Amino acid sequence: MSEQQAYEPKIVAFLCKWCSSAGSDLAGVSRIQYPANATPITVPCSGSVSPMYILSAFKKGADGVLVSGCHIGDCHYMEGNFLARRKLHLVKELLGFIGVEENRFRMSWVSAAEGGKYAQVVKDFVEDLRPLGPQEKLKAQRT
Amino acid sequence: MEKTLDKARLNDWVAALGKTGNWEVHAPALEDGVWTYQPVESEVSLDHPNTKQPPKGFAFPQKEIFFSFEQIKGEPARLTEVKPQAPQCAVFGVRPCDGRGTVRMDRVFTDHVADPYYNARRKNVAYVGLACNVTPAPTCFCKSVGGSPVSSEGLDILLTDLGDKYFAQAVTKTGEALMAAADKLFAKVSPADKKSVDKAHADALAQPQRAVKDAAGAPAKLKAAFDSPLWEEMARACIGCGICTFLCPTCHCFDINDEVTGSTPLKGNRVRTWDNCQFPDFTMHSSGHNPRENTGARLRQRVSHKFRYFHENFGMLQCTGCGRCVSECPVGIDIVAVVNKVAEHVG
Amino acid sequence: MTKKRTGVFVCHCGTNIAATVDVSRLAKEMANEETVAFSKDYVYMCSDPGQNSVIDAIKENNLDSVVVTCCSPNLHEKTFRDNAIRAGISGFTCEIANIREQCAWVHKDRGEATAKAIKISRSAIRRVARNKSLDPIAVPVTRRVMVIGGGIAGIQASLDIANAGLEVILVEKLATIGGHMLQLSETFPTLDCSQCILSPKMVEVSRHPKIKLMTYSEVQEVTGAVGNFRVKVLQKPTFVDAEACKLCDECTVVCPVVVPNEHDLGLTSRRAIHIPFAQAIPASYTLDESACLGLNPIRCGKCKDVCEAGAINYDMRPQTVVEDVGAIVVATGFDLYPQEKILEYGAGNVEDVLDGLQFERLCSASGATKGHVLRPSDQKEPKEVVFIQCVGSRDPAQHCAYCSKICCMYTAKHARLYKHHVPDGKAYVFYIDIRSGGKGYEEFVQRAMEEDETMYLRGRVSKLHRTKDGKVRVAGTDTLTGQNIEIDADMVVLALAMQPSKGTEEIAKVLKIGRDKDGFLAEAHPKLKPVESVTGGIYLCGAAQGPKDIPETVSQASAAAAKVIGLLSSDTLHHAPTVARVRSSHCTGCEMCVTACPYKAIRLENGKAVVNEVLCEGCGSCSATCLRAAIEVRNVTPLQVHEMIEACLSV
Amino acid sequence: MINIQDIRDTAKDLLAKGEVRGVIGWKAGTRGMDAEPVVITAPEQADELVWDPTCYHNLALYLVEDRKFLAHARKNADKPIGIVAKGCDARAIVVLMQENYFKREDVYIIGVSCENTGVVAEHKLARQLSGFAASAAAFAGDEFSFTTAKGEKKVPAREVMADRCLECRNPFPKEHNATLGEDKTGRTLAAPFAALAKFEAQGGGERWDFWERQFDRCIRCFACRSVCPMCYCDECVVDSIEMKVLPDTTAEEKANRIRWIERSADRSENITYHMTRAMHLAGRCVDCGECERVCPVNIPLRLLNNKMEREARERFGYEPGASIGGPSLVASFRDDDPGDFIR
Repeated sequence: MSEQQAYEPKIVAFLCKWCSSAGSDLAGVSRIQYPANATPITVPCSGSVSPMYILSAFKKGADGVLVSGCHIGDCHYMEGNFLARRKLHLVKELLGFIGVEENRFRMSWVSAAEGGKYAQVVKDFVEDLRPLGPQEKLKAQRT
Repeated sequence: MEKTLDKARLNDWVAALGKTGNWEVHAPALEDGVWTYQPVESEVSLDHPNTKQPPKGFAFPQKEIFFSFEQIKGEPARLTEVKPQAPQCAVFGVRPCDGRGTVRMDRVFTDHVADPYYNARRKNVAYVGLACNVTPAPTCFCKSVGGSPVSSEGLDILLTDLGDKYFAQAVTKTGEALMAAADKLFAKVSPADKKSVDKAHADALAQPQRAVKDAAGAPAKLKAAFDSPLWEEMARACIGCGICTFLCPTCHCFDINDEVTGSTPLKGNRVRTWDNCQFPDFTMHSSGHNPRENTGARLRQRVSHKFRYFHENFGMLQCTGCGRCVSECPVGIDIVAVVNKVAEHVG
Repeated sequence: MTKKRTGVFVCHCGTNIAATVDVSRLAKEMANEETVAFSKDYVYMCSDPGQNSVIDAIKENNLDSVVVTCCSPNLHEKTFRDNAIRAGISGFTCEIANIREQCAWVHKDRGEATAKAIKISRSAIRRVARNKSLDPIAVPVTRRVMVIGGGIAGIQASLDIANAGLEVILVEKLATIGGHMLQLSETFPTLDCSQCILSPKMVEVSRHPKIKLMTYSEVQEVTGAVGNFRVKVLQKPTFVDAEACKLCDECTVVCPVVVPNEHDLGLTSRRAIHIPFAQAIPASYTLDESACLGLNPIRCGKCKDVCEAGAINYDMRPQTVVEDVGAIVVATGFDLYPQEKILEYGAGNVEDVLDGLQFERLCSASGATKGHVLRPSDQKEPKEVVFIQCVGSRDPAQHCAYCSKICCMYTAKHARLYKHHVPDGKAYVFYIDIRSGGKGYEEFVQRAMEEDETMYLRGRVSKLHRTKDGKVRVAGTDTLTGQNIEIDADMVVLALAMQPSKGTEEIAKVLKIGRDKDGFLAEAHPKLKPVESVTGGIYLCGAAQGPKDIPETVSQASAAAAKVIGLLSSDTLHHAPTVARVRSSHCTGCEMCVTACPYKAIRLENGKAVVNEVLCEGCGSCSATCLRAAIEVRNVTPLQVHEMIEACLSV
Repeated sequence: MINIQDIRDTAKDLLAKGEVRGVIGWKAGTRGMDAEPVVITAPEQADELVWDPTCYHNLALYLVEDRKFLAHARKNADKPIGIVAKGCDARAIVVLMQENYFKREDVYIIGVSCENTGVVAEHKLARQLSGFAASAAAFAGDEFSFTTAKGEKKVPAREVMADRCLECRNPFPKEHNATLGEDKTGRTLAAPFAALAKFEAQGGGERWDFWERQFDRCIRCFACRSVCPMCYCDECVVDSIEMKVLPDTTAEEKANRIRWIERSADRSENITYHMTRAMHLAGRCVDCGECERVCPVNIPLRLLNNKMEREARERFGYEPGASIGGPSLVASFRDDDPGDFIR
């Protein structure tokens, strides 16, 4: 990579199938432009996102990890996002505790009707990650 | 070659090694209550109990990359050898038990097949030992396993603390070169020095230690006790962690794994890492059968390796009596007590 | 496991994808993936030739799995899975990589979009490399249906379903079916009598051989899933044997306890033992336990003494009945927004200020005043009546944000009914605007204004209070003329907002189905699945789903019925096989997954977790909670996600 | 301090009456001042038992070992096993029962109150003694004395007492069959989470510098995991081989374990391991501090677990080891769990 090329944060985005993935589909249908930094992985539910997934993404070199699910009360599986909220709160706290920048991990609720919000979440995340530079703390040395 | 060195000049010697000989000097330093070998930045003071970890990692690091590989679809795998980058390294403050540990490591990695990775590092390491003419730690037992607090086996130089100066005895050519690198700092040995060092050594040898009662008889007794129910009983408290072996100066078991570092295309390293006979997965077969499936069998393996198998293979006990496995065991498993108990049991 | 042979099919979607993503490069790069045996791009993969080429490629290249990189899986996942099946492989080894909505349409830079499309596609390839060839799980279904709520919605749905030959259990909380519609006097826009059109349907329900009616009953607990629900219904005791009761009414004559009559919204009274109204179904009396002196001959016992038929039995106890059904229709209706919350209009404490339903009872021939419009305070005919629309509706700051939809129409109806009862009276309507979309609706409102000379005033009423001379002074502004208006009315009728009934809130909890921000039951999709709840096998209709009038309610009820009939048209249902699987070797029986499962689909058996595959919806909460990797969802296993993460971070 | 004779008498009595098949306790060690865990099975062995500030070990671990032993031998215990349990040990037993690891009737808990004292922190002691090992110790009142190669050293008890004991709010085993010592529930010798609060007062950058150093040191001896009663899985998720092979285990499963971490003791792998452990202990760790004690390279692991414990307590009102019947922290939720971090 030449020095002219600015650093582009790499984001892994875990999107629940029913709301956030559908919301990002809507962003597409509405042709709302947003940065290409986030690669989505569609999972059944935000509640299925294991803390291991987040640690693993950072270890493999993600600069940021996004988990997005249905709004509280709207979970397709009724309670999955409640479980996610509690579990991922702990992950977030733990990451911050060992000194990983808090902006590296993000969670959002994006409904199937919120295409604009999904685009905004990604935009904001990319903007917040830019000043942090590449994530080296948790990344495995891939020599 | 025997000389003396004023204690005040120790650091000059260390500095001279760095400057003239391109030696990277390591010595024990206390960090957060733990003595570990650390690169010397400014001062060395050799007033330490034995380090938490032995110096075995200098020649046998916990991780060694053998080669890297890359597999592009439809093409043969590409392998690239990784040669160890080992700078010349002088390790100060090595205690005689750990010096004897290096002898055993050398045997393992050179006797039958010369391990290129070990030897590439080993030839660049020099051990500057320090005799134990102090009160031994409560877990020391070197004398009973054929060692001594003043042994120079496996070391390049043995230093003996004579109060205001060190008595320095070069044991190998490397040791002589290390001393020659700062020849001016050393003084000739006077008869008084000789007398003091003899006395210091005699005093050290006279210090009481715990003892393996009959180390010479241990191989036979362990053989006889192989099927004893005693093992399970003695290992009842064992939690199966890896402290005893990872901290042992002579444990050398390793595992080899391919560690994938990328998938497009598939690439990674073949890596050797320390392994540990106390871990349940050490002897795990892919069938699910584990020949050493309980802590008793694993304790027996560790003790037998030290006091029987190694003896059968190399004609010497593997244990050098440093006492780390005893002092660091979280639950008080005590190899001295174990060997003695087995001996007593077998009769 | 032998290595997969995956085919990758890159769709251009005309220029929708190809304009932004370098599709030929994508197809070429994917061919380098370890498991990919075939890769091509094509202009419209979903076209007939496109689909056929997928099928042919699978057969010719002996492929066992497919990744189609195209639009959202919501659009064509089914198409391509069907193709996979047609080509002789499992549909569950086909995955979609969404490079249109999630990539081509949202990025402009060709380089960036192509790079992202590569990662998305690679991720799908890695996933499919470990997908199992699964078959849908066949589940035998219970061909019975429970309808909850006995208003017009529930009645219509029950009749439609029962007429299709399926057994229906209709559960109603109150002692009779009929719901709010039975309280209405006439209905718009035809002004036909509400009772006259509803009663025959009620009778049909009671006589229908396929309908089991359970009144005075409440659903307590629902377990199971689509096709096989088990419902516990609590039947409250009426203390009257409906079969034996001869409807002689002697008991109400002797009953000493007088309480307000709910059916007439408190405008009349009833006894503790009562029949809700003459046409009640089932036609029987109910002894209201909360009002009765004590169900005990020593305390009172008068009704029992007087009952010649011996129909009264004080020893009746609540009964829990368990019913197995394959589908559930929820039709729990609405309540009016409580007048107590409308502080600006006296919070229900100003006499002669009525709500719409009370006014219906005043107009109704079977109501409190036998069809004469008399104001409650002095039983005199009101000569000036003010009707206020949008009370509680369209007021996000204080009350409900939504429009209650039917108030414009029923207020026009009220004004007309009033004028028909009191031809010399004056009717005023305060409105914000008139929403009269519907067949014959606009004409109906016009008639209220023109034929019945109702005075429509555009504006809100700021306050009202009772004057010393027994009038209700209504102060408002006519925003068309800009004048302040004060009317000393004899009576005021508030068109209160509709809100979900209290029962709706309760049933949503029991059924674990979602509600929208206003508390109405949430449909699975606002346009395409308007009568389905998000939970399979549970359907919605009527005002519990949102404010609506009778014609709309009836259509929705019939729509829900059609869905149920379709669902239960065969003996088995097919359930997605992507459900949780326990690795019992690793399970320690800690029960965390059991606690985490929203569907109660996991139980412990001999100290190990066991999944009920029919109940499991594959959400994966169990898998993310398990500390031991002992449970995972098929085809979205942690190993697969692990490798997808790797793919997403590949360069 | 409880009279050791009371513990011995209780154990002796239980064994003599045949109420238990053994008693897990502590006996004097063979290698200096430390006590070590022991299982006694005969009344006359009861006199071996000791009770002093070197009874660090969370003996609940041996209930786990006992169950594994029985399961392996396909035996059912005919009688409960007795265990001498400090406050923290008893909380661990509660969590194990909460997770159905064994039943209440399988255990006879001889609760011992730590009253106003606690165990010695080996790391603090090492600092006091400059890394020289103590060959003998005397624990009398508020002052402890230790003998090393450098001579005798007297130290105020508080100076060498483990932080977990100083901060302990529940030194009395609430769950028990019999108890010895005074119920001092609620006592605090230092503010709860004091060490954590002090650490957290630093900025993110300093915290990272600190942990980076710690995680670089880790040699992955897994003593922290081995000593933890909550780490009772036969196979840890971070291990890269299939330990539990049953007849129905497929070759595919064996061949395709996820490598969440590699065997190399690199920083990234070490971090992932320790973070995973902290996550898996959230709501389960009872703050016995054993992981921190046994770490041969002195990584202050308790901070990680303490952080999770405080989050659980403050955000979710959850207290590990408080009730046998309650739901697990991460398998449950409350409607009003904090969510303000979510966009």
